[in-house]
Amino acid sequence: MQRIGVFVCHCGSNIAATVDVKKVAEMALLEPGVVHAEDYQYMCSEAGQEKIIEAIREKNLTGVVVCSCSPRMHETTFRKAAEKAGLNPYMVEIANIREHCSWIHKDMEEATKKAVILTRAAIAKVNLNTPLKPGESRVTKRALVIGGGIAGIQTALDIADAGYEVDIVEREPSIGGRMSQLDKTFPTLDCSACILTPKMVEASAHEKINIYTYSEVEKVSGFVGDFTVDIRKKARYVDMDKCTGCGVCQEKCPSKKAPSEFNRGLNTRSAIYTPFAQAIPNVPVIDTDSCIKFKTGKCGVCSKVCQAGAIDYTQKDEIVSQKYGAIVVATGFDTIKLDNYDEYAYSQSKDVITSLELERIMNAAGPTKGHLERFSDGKAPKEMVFIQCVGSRCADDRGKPYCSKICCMYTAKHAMLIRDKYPDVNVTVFYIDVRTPGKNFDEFYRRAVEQYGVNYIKGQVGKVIPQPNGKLLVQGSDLLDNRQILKEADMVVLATAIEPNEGVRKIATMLTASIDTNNFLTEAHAKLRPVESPTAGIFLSGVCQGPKDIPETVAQAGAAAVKAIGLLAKDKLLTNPCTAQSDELLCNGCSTCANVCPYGAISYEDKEVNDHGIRETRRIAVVNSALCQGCGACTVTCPSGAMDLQGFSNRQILAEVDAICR
Amino acid sequence: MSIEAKEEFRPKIVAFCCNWCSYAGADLAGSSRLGYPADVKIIRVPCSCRVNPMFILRAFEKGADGVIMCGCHPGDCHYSTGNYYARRRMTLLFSMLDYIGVENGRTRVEWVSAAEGVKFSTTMNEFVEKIHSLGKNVRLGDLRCRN
Amino acid sequence: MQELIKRAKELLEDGTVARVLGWKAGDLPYNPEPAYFDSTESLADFVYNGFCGANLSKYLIEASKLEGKTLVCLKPCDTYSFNQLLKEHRIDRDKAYVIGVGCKGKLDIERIRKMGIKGIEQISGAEMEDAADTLTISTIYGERSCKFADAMLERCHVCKGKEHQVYDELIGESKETKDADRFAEVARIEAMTPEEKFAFFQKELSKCIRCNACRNVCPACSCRKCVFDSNKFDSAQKANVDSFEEKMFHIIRAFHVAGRCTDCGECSRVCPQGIPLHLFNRKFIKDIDEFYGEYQAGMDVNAQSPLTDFTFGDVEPGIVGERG
Amino acid sequence: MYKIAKENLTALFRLIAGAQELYLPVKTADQVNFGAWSEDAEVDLDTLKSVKSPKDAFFPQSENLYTCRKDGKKISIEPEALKEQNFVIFGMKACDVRGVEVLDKVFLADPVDTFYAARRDHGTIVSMACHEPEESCFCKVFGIDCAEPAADVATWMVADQLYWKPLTEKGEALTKIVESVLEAADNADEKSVEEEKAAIRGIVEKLPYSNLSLGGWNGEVLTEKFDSALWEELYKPCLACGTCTFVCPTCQCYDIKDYDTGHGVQRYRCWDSCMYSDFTMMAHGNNRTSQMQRFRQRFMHKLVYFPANNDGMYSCVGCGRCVEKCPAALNIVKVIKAFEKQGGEKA
Amino acid sequence: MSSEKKQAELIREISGVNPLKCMKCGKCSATCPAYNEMDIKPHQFVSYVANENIEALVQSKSLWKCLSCFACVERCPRDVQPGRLIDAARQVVVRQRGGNYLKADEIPELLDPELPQQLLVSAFRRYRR
Repeated sequence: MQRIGVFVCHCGSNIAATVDVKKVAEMALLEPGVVHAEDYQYMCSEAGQEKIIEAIREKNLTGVVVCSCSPRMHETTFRKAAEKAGLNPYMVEIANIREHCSWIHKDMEEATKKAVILTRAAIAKVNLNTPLKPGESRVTKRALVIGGGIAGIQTALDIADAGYEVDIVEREPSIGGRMSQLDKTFPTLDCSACILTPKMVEASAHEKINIYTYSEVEKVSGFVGDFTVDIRKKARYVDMDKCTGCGVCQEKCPSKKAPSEFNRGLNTRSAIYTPFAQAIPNVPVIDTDSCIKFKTGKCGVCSKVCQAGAIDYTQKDEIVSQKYGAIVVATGFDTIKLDNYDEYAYSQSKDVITSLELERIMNAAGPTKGHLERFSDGKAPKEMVFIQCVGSRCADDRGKPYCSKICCMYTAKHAMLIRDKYPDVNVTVFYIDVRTPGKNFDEFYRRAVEQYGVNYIKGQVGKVIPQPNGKLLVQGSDLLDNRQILKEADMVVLATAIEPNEGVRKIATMLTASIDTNNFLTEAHAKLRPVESPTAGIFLSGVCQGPKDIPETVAQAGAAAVKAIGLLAKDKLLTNPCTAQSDELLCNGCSTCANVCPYGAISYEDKEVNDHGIRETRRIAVVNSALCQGCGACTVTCPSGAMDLQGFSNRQILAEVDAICR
Repeated sequence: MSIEAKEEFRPKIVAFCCNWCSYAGADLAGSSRLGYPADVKIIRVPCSCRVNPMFILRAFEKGADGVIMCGCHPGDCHYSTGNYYARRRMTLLFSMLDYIGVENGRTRVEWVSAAEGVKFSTTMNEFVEKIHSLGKNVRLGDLRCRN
Repeated sequence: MQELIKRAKELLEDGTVARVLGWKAGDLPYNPEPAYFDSTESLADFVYNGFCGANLSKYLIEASKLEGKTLVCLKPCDTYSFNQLLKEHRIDRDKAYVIGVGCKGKLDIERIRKMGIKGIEQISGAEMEDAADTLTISTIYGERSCKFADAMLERCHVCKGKEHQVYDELIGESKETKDADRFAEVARIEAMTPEEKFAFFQKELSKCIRCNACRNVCPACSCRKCVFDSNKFDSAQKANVDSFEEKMFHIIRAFHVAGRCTDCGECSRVCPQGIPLHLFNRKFIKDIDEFYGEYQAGMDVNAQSPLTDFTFGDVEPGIVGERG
Repeated sequence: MYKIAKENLTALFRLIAGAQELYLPVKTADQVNFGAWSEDAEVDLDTLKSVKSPKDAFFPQSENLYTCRKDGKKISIEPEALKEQNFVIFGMKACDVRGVEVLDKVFLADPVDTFYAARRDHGTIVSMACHEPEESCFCKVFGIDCAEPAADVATWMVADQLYWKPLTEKGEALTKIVESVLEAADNADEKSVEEEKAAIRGIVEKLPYSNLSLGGWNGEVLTEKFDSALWEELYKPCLACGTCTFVCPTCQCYDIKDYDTGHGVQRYRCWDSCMYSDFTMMAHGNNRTSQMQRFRQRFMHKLVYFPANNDGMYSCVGCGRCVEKCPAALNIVKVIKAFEKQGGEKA
Repeated sequence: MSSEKKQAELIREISGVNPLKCMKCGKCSATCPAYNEMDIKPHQFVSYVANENIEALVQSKSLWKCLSCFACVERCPRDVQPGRLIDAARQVVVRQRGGNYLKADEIPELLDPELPQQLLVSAFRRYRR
């Protein structure tokens, strides 16, 4: 039996004006286990806390009930006071007789009666409380960043600068990501490579950063502070240590027909290649699908021309296993496939291109060396049409329901750049809305209209019809003029919706991080925890969480880094002790609980148990208390009642129910 | 039932409130002095998904006349998905209670956010009103628990 | 049946299986019991006929702990339970050799008794080989007969189909015996007034003697220790003074198996008081089908069970009142 | 002996119920069980066996022992009142009557169970001969004559007449109460009752279980039977439910439980079943840890332990309810036969 | 309820379209082959229904100029499907006039050789019994 002390707070007159506090204390004394009851002006004051401490010491209290304001207000205060007196803080329960009683009832008798019942419920609960101790888990002082685009690079740099080891895993042969494909960036028109490349170099040179390119995350186990990740380093067939990056192999490679991924398939590359000139690491990979040596066994030119002897056709994929304390997801985005938008003739005409393709065309290192030309006949266009919201803001399943956020701005940028470089080209933009919230964004867009004479027409395009003369007939409508427009264009640029990179769902599953129907990773709280996943120790950086532009991505990357640093800076993690626990003698091992756990905190072990003399090996649910957040979903879904939640146990809640219904 | 007897009926009502939204909503109702009958007693649970149907049945067994469960609005769960599970569980439980002949107004689920003190208070007023109209819970209560 | 025995002998002899789980002939014409056979000789007592209604899948929980494989005879409806147990990791697929046995409907001796047939000495027409549609029953009080369909278990009238959901091999032919709407009775009750509903269930449940046969036979009630046997919920196991306890017991039991119950009908088959317990489980199944889309437990081992799943647009609990 | 026409039975029941409580086979939701008589109760005297035995007239499934009331920190105890009202239980069969004799051995032996004793004192048993015994019956094996049931009053239903024969003082007293609706039986009646008895006995001879041999089952064979390897085989299909024990007219085990009513505690007892895993569970654990042991306990108790302690009286009466109701088609007959077969093989 | 409100309600019901889903992108008008014949353009049609300005709709030429080619239905990114609304509006008008279906032998007399094929097909689709 517990020895319980009940402390009734007057809260000045906040409680005492409508609740007869003396009566509450008096009635509490009649409850089983209660050995002490008193009332006081302000329990939360220094003097009030002192009373609690004193009573705990003098009367050897094993449990405390404070009848006061909401536990959301002062539970921590009273728990700390109890701890000072040597009592386990989790032996304290609050009866909320202010917000839930004195403040809402006018009749003294009625309010007092209710206060007595609320107190009774708290006493009934404390009778079943057990001392709880926060668990501890160690923190591996190393972070993993999945994705080597600007988001991943920035996060890695920030974490590394704080003094922690960081690994970046990048699927492609080089880091750099989408940003490395861009020509100029809005709203300042900086050259993308000029601002990105130094960051890439800095990351690769940073002593705390280790980059795995051409690698993928294979397996994740463990939990916050103590993840174990297997990384598959795909065979490059080029020795990273020996290669000098001279580029001769790429020059001499006889197989040059593979479409260049980096240039969005607008031109070709060799079978041994680096995606772009500033690639980091500047070590090529062999694409075995197009390599003649791999396909026929004959060739080996690269090996012959390599002075460093770096070519190694026998290389195998390698699995690296590494421990991490925190994981940042920065997997970025791609543009959607346009198969569902036949009306824009993307697959019918080479002159209908996506904006990302236009970036490559406009880039001096791109397939046309920066010249704006039609891919059908190489001629310079005179009439250009941009179509906005292709696949964005779409209610049916042809496209995406969200706004891709970046298109308005990059289209303004493209239009402006074209008008600047080729003043004789007419540029028309068909838009639904122009969205420019951001610093200097609207000014930028207005400049495109006012200074560069870009023709903005409100109204979506219905159809693009390739003409026999090689032109593209764009059929749109001008909603403001109320007329239908038929316009012959030389090139049409589609502001294609963006979507999270494919494969992110697989990664999310491995990390047990939640993901929404659009494949964006879900944040722990939409407003207050936007860079954390609900799964502890997993952080979100960049577009994997939602569409955003470069400055926002970099800001979020920094924020994610700070969150990760905050975690890595701790030596040990204290875990919430109000976690679920499985009774191994009752557990069926049925996996139902794991199905509803939002945190992936439940795993199964084959464990030898002694069930009243029967010894056998059983499949038993084991809760990782470092991951468990204590929601209790598992406790209800468990058919045998093996799962219970500490601090809110079945018996505790039932005792409260009983006390209230008495 | 005579008017006099009706006045004497003070229902016992148990409200399960999730810690993050509805309990806070109830606190807000309190600090905004938005009254509701004292018959409602709140039990704090971490999340609506912690509410086992057995708790609700137990409350009825022990003499409760109405049980209401409040949680974060769907989509706003502190634990991201808890209230979705709770919603399915309660839907099925309520349907079963209706099926065995328990008046369905005795149970209710309401999503109340931490900002919805007004909603909390109106909901409770409505619910108590409803229970008054239904009268004492005679179908599920255990005879032994009557005084 | 002979083919079944022959195959069982082969599998025992070649060491594929260590034992056979089937039915042993009883001492009355209608009471074969579930039994293990571990030698070819013992198979002499093996029987498979219309009275082999027992769903053997639950026995595999214990059989999975034994050395070697167990050959188990499963009727089409039993295979759903087998799958469900598999999904819940309660049995080991590698420890079972499933022979899907044909089924032409199973018989309910209680229904025969209810026809006033007593003093039964022999029943012919219950063998699986002949597709008899009449049972001839010789009794001390003379010869009687009845339609096979009239003597069938309730569950066979709403048969889920003759397809086995899982098996290693199939022996014997099956016949679909469905001739009634599975949810008709549930719908009939739903249409009652609260007073009628309450009276109906009160009458049925007042018969409950809390023998736990429904629970113990139920393949979904596979808990090592039932909540009604453990102190975790302070819920007493045995009959209480107030009839209330029975109501709660059956609701809670139905809730615990909701989304997991395959509607195998064993609970109603074994109830000594003839309480139509399936009406609880079927109510949940009907609701689940209506609210969350059709779901048959035990059909797909990988399907997410409706109570561990959700969609953002699920109906609100208020629908119960709105539906009227 | 007296008689009363079948169509006048309601008058008889009304008369008894006017003076005492009356329990008899009543059909509720398609099942026949003993229950209180009322004008609208559906009395069913044709169904041979009630699902549950009528033992709960004397030994209810649940009964309150005492109530603790809490008043602040004070606790007061109110013992449950003993049965004071006389009652009649009508329509018990010979086997069920023997069942009560078995219970008497347990509850009326020192120390006397006062709750049970009070019910026995106030109860009058009116038995009825089994018009058409069924294949699951084997009362003959235990020396019970279902054509001539014991009791305070024995009755026979022959065609549309109920014959009424008081056998004890209690029976005579009851007869006095209902005298007004009874007629005295004449010789022809006596003869038709005798014919009925002969017919019943003739049928009993034909029952499949009537020649079951109890040879080898007595109080002396404890070790031999206890250690038999057969149990290991026999228990296998058992589901560990309590059906057999709860329909049984002689199973007498109970458990004592507390119920928290919020304002106190009710201490009650309720039937327990040796098939349950927590049967005789004690603080240190359970002395029967496997289902085999629990299964063995039931039959050893009925056929060995009980006769050992009660001058050879078996605590099975051959009513056959377990034969009909076991979900796994197990029963005491199969156990007896299995041992017999094994004995035969040995010999 | 005013009659316009009722009619708007009816149009929403018949078409199963929620005009409030429209984001005013104008893709329907951009797509429409009969655009130039129309006084109320397809995208305006949607807002007319949303604003319950039904009288004007009923009077408009557009109602009978729509070919029911369903290009707008196909392309609409918001699932608003102006074509269905127009079809529904037509039905409302036709129902008001009464005789909302034709017997098979009445059809040839009503055929105008100038009538676009699509309209015929659409009519059959819509008014068959």
